Amino acid sequence: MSPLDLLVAAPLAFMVAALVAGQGGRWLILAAGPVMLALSAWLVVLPPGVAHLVGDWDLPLGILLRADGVARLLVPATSACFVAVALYAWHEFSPKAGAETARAHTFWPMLYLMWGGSNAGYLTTDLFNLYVTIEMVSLAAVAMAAMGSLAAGLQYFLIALVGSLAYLLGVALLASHYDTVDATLLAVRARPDLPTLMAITVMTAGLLVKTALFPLHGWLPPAHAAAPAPASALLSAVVIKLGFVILLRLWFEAFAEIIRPAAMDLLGGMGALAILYGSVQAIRQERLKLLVAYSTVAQLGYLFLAFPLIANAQNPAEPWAAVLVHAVSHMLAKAAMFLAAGLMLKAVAGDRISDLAGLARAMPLSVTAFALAAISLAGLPPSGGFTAKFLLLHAAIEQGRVVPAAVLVIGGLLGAVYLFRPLSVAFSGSAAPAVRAEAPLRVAAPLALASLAIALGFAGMTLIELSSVAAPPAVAGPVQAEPGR
Amino acid sequence: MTVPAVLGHLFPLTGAVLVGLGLCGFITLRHPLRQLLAVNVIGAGIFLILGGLGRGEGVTDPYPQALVITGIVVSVALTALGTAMIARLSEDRRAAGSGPDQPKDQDP
Amino acid sequence: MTADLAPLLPLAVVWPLVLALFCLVPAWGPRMIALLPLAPVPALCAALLAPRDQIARLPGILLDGGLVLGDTGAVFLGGAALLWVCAGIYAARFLRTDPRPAGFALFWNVVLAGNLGVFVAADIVSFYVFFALVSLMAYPLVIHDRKPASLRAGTAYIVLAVIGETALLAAFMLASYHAGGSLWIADVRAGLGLPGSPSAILWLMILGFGIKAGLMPLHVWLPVAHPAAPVPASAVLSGAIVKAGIFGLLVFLPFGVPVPLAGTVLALLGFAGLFAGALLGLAQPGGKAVLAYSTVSQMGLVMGVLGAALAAGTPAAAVLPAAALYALGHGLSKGALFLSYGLAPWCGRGWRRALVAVALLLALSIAGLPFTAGALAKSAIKGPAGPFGATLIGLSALTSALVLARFLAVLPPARAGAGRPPLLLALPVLALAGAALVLPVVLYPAVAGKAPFAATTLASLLEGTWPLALAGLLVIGALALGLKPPLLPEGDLLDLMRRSVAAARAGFEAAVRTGAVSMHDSQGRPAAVWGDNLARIEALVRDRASIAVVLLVLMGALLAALLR
Amino acid sequence: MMLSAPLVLVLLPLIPAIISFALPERLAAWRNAANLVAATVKVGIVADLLRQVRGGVDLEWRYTFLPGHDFLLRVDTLALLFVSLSVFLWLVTTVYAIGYFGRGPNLARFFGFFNLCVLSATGVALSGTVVTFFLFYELLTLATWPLVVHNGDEKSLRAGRIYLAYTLAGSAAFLVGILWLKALVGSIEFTAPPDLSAVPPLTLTLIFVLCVGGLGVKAALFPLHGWLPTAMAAPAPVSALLHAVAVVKAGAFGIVRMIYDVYGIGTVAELGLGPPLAALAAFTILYGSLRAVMQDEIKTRLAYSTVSQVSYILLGASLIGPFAVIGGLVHLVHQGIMKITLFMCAGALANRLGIKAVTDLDGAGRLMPVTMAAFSIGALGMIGVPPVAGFISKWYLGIGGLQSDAAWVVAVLAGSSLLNAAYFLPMLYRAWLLPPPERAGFRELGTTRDRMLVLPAVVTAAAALAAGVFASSSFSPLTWAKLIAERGYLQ
Repeated sequence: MSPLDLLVAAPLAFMVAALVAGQGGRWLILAAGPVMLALSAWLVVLPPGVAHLVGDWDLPLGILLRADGVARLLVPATSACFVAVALYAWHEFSPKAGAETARAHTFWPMLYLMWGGSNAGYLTTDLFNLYVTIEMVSLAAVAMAAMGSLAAGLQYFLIALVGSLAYLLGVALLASHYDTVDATLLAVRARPDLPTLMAITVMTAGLLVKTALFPLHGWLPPAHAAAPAPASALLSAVVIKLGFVILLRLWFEAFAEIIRPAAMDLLGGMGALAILYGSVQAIRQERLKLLVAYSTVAQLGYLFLAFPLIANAQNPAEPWAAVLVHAVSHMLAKAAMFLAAGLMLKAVAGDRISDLAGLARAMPLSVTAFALAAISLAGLPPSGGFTAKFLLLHAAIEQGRVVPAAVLVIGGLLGAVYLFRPLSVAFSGSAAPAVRAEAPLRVAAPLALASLAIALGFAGMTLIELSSVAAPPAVAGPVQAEPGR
Repeated sequence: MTVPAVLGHLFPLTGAVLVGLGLCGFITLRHPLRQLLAVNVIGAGIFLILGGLGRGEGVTDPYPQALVITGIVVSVALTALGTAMIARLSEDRRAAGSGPDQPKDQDP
Repeated sequence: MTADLAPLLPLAVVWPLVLALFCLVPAWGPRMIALLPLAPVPALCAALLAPRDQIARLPGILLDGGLVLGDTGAVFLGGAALLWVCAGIYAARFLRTDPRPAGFALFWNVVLAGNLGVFVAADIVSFYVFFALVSLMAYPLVIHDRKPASLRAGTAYIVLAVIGETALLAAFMLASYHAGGSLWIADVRAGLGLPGSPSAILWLMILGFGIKAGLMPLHVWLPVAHPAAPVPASAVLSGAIVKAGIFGLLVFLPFGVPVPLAGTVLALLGFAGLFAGALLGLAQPGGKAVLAYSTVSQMGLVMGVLGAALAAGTPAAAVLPAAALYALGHGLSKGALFLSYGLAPWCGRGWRRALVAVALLLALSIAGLPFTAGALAKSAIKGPAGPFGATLIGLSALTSALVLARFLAVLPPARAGAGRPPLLLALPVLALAGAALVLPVVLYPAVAGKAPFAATTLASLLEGTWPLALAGLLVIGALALGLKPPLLPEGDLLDLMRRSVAAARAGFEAAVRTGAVSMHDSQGRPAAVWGDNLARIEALVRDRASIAVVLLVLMGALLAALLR
Repeated sequence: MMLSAPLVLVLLPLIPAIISFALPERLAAWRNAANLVAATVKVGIVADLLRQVRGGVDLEWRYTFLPGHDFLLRVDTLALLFVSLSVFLWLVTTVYAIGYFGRGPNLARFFGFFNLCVLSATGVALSGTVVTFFLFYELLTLATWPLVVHNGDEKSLRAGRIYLAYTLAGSAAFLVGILWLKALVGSIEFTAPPDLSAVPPLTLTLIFVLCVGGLGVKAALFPLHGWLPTAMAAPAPVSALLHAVAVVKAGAFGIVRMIYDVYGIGTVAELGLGPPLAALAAFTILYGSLRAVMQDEIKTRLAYSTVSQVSYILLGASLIGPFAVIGGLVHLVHQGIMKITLFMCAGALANRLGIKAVTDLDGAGRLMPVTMAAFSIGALGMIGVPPVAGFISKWYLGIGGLQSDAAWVVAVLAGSSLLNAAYFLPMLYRAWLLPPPERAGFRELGTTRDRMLVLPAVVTAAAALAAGVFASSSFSPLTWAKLIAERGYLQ
């Protein structure tokens, strides 16, 4: 067995176990956590170019799993998120929690389903298989979103469904046109003819819906804000990323040759708009979780703003690394932020930013976690967020692209504006409100994630090397030439 | 033009029509259940295209078939989830006193 | 022999500072006043014994400064030290019951150090430091008794002092730069003599030193500050501290090279002060004010001479000794007069007559009665003054005599039951008087190169006597007719300025209240009006939304500046 | 070498920071001890470094954190000037802060972030590359923010918002500038100024404007100074160390680096960038003083005085002449010492007597003579009264101005001296000469805490005096500034 399919199989096994265990589902994490973290670590240190054909079926029929840079960065981060969230949810979704017992039944299996689905998504190159994984993840995500507000969950579900069908349509076209839907093979066979371009269009559109890129983000804030904290964390941190990863595979691997710069610019422009719009919306929010949700809308913009920068860079490896580092650090930071927000809001039994007054004294650790996450999200040094923004800005300036550079700078400032607002409320007031002392285990989760996001800022070189492992030719830069660690 | 050729294009074209209908439905209809059905229509259309295009001269290519089957399984699962949610939602609404056919107005 | 005496110079300056430090010790402070006489002693020794024209380097201090004792400096140093000693003795007794002895002793010592340092500084930085000490630190002495009048006087004093300091700083910067960056006073003076040096330097120096020495329009602080201080402080203010300004002019003005414009202006202002000061002094009710004005007048004389000499390009050798001699004589006698003013209330019966006699003698000497030290000093300084100046000086005997007569007239009456004055008060007066009457005579040969009173002719006698005789007649006449001089407020122009400023402010406030100037919450103070306007700019600049704009504006502005 | 002196120097404050964060309030004594020990140790290290660097040693610690961007800590003369200032003042201010707060709320937080600020300030000083500088520069912003909002009232929150808005916008501009430059000429080390000959002048000018504009925010260069007066809502120790010394100096220091170590005198002169900057600095000097005259609140008045005084450094740097450089650099130290004295005294007055406004100062000199004496020395130094240190800076700046044919500098200095006198002397007048309100049995130095509150100011005041009197002695700031000038800037 290679870690590649274990990474997919193990969570599914745990899902089944959780379904069986029912009430006791939460105990599984004690086993799942170490196992998955170990597998992720194993994945990271695999020699470059390791690939694995599921069931030894050869392409095009077989399904190829491989440990490229994307996987090596995103799989460990995802595992970290899931473990942390699970630790946090330990109390929230426990039988003891009374009314939430019903949720406890659904939450734990969904968690593992989402885990397996996303891992599969990062590892596979088969577009149809990707469709399956994204549906697995969507299913879990919808279930989790529904825990908060059924209406929001339903809306999310329907929109996501349309998105995935659009994607499926594209897959159908490709399958009939090229008799394969494997990205690596398509990279060789793809021709810029009408069906292909149509396929790319519908697939991209579908994925953009799932990724909630402005102006397709309408469903995201209500769903993410309404869900219980651990669910929101997973929705914002993990679920969104899968669609993005698939887009990366399409745009820079399968069809890198035939995609026109204009298209890249279009995506970049939407990304820019998303950054500005999302930030402005976040600034306007009065409810903490809505603020965080809109910040997700804004942060997703950076991922797409990078597209043209990667496409036009003379050394694409750096922006490529930047976009992956951004995805990872946003994953960690956003999860941490939602968890910390959940802790604080639960403590003060409110959901408004103004309710946080004085928490810096009452719950220093939670506020610290929130602050660290905020630093990374606002792209302030030292943090993964900064490294990503730094590399992107560097690329933008190198290519003399004024607009992306300006958007990066302004977006960072806006980010600081909306992220420091809750903080300054937390610092306000000299009298601490009377709230329960923080439970170390639960605070540890967001704190650890946020610290990781910060720590990424010190590992720039390592991240860049990782991201360049088995990178598609379109984004392979001189960095790849250097031998690995 | 020969019959098989026509047939060869018949399935994809029908599928396309279905997809279009489904989209119209999804856009125009407000009730979640109807929208879910519309989505299913779209799905059916897509599977038709998938299968149809795969259908070569005489021989049938197993690959699209496999995809179609998988796709159907997935859509069934999702439809089940969706209907469950809609059912729950309408129960809640009824409990809250508003009729089941109210267009859903979600409150974030 | 000289080698081991070289350290006397630094000691002369450091010793008072050490005493000043002792004053800071709470337990000792009040008692330190008894040690005031000891503070100037090293300086006195240095003036007599320290080797001349030999720079004592102070490595590491300030900008590697140094001290040097020139001939002129020696005269000033000796005279000042003597005056400070006597005034110190006097103060030890005079302030015995003072509420704030520690503070007085502290600043007395600091000012002393500065005053002495000015006379021995070898580089402009040390000079500037000492000058700042002597002028700024004298402020606490001026306002020592904290009376409202004193505080007002102090304000006038400090404002002008700060302006003077700033002018000097600018002057020194320019001077040092144009002297090729050298800091040595000698080089700087030489540099000033060179044709290329900007005239601004001279003007700034005249401004800076003129303020200190009471040059006519800048003298306003002097008649209010000197009377405000306690008697011994006034004595040193008028006798020694003022000399710092004179010394500055002596040291820095490039004599030998004709500088027509600056010289003429200085001469005119100086001689104007010579007469105006005396006349204004006549109109003063208070004895100390009268003396202060007499100081203005006397210093005006010296500066007038310096100006004339500067304009004429008289070589330094001809100017410095005479001026030094005159300053010495004036310093000692003026100090003695101030002390005697303070002594007057203590002297009953015969003692008072003796005191008046001494004062009269000093007065006559200052006025230049033949065969007095004053006469010698005058005759010596007439040389560099030039013919016109000499005439004016001759005439000034009249005004000087009158103003000093006025002083004797307003000498305060004896206290009830006053008899024999305390020795510690009387002794310094006598000592200073004696020194004032003797020292110039002793030093005269060294200055004029001839024996004192050698060239006394009938003409010179007449010339020296008639103004005094006339003055005597006027005084007698005035007494006979019971004429009283009109009374003017101390600090003539200052008072005028105060009133005009007040009027202007009142007018402005009126204008403001009638809405001529838009203002919101400020109570009609002009500053507040400007404050509002600036606050608006500030608010604009501080507005968070406009930060980016401000950055851009800044860039645009800089850019425009760069692209022109 | 993994654990070289620069790294240790930068990371040392982490230890007391962590201790401060971790220890509960009841162990405050241990926290204070930890802070004091760390501060003292750091002073020791710096003293040793001073010796080594004077001997010509240059230590550095390098780590590539992104391709083409090295993280470089380097100990050179200029760095040490700033470092020694900040460590000395750190020690003093730690003592002061302990005395100032006693046992108040949020102290663990305060000392924690306080140490982080010192860390960033040291980093700013030791940065060897532009990017490293930027990292610490930004970190400084983040670490100071919690201190600005320390009091938690609406005033300080507003101050915090304004502070962030200004500084983050500024450093964004700075970041764009340095990345632009990097894109043009590759990575930039201070020790090896890049070759800018190939870059078009207009571009260079724009980049310069971006960078100086960004740094000018922290340096409170008009019109980017708006944050400084409001930031005075922070507690006195913060204002003292951070807003009079660390933060504003970081900006000024950065501009010096830009002019001399990135662009180089030659290029700056070619582009004609010096005069406009000098003019702006001169205007800031006068404007700040003018505004200061109109303030009634002591700390605000001091803040505007800072606005004015920091621009002396920029003036010196932008005049580009040997004496001007020396004057600017030495003022970096002198202004720091004098201004921290003033702030600590103001804090002590507010803390013990509740005096916040100039109009409340009446008789303060009689109630707290020691404090006011220190304050007076600082104030006189600011005016430029010799022999206090400020005079030395002014002297060198003036001569420097003349050397670069800018005689107007002398006028500016004179004018600012007069203005300084106009807003400092009235304070001294009130404090010393007007009668105090009745306060029975008030003792300035009653308890240990009082001494910890008052004596630091005395120490710094004495230092300011000594720096002036012994200006040319071999360990004076002036001598060090001269050394920097000789080693670096006067080829």
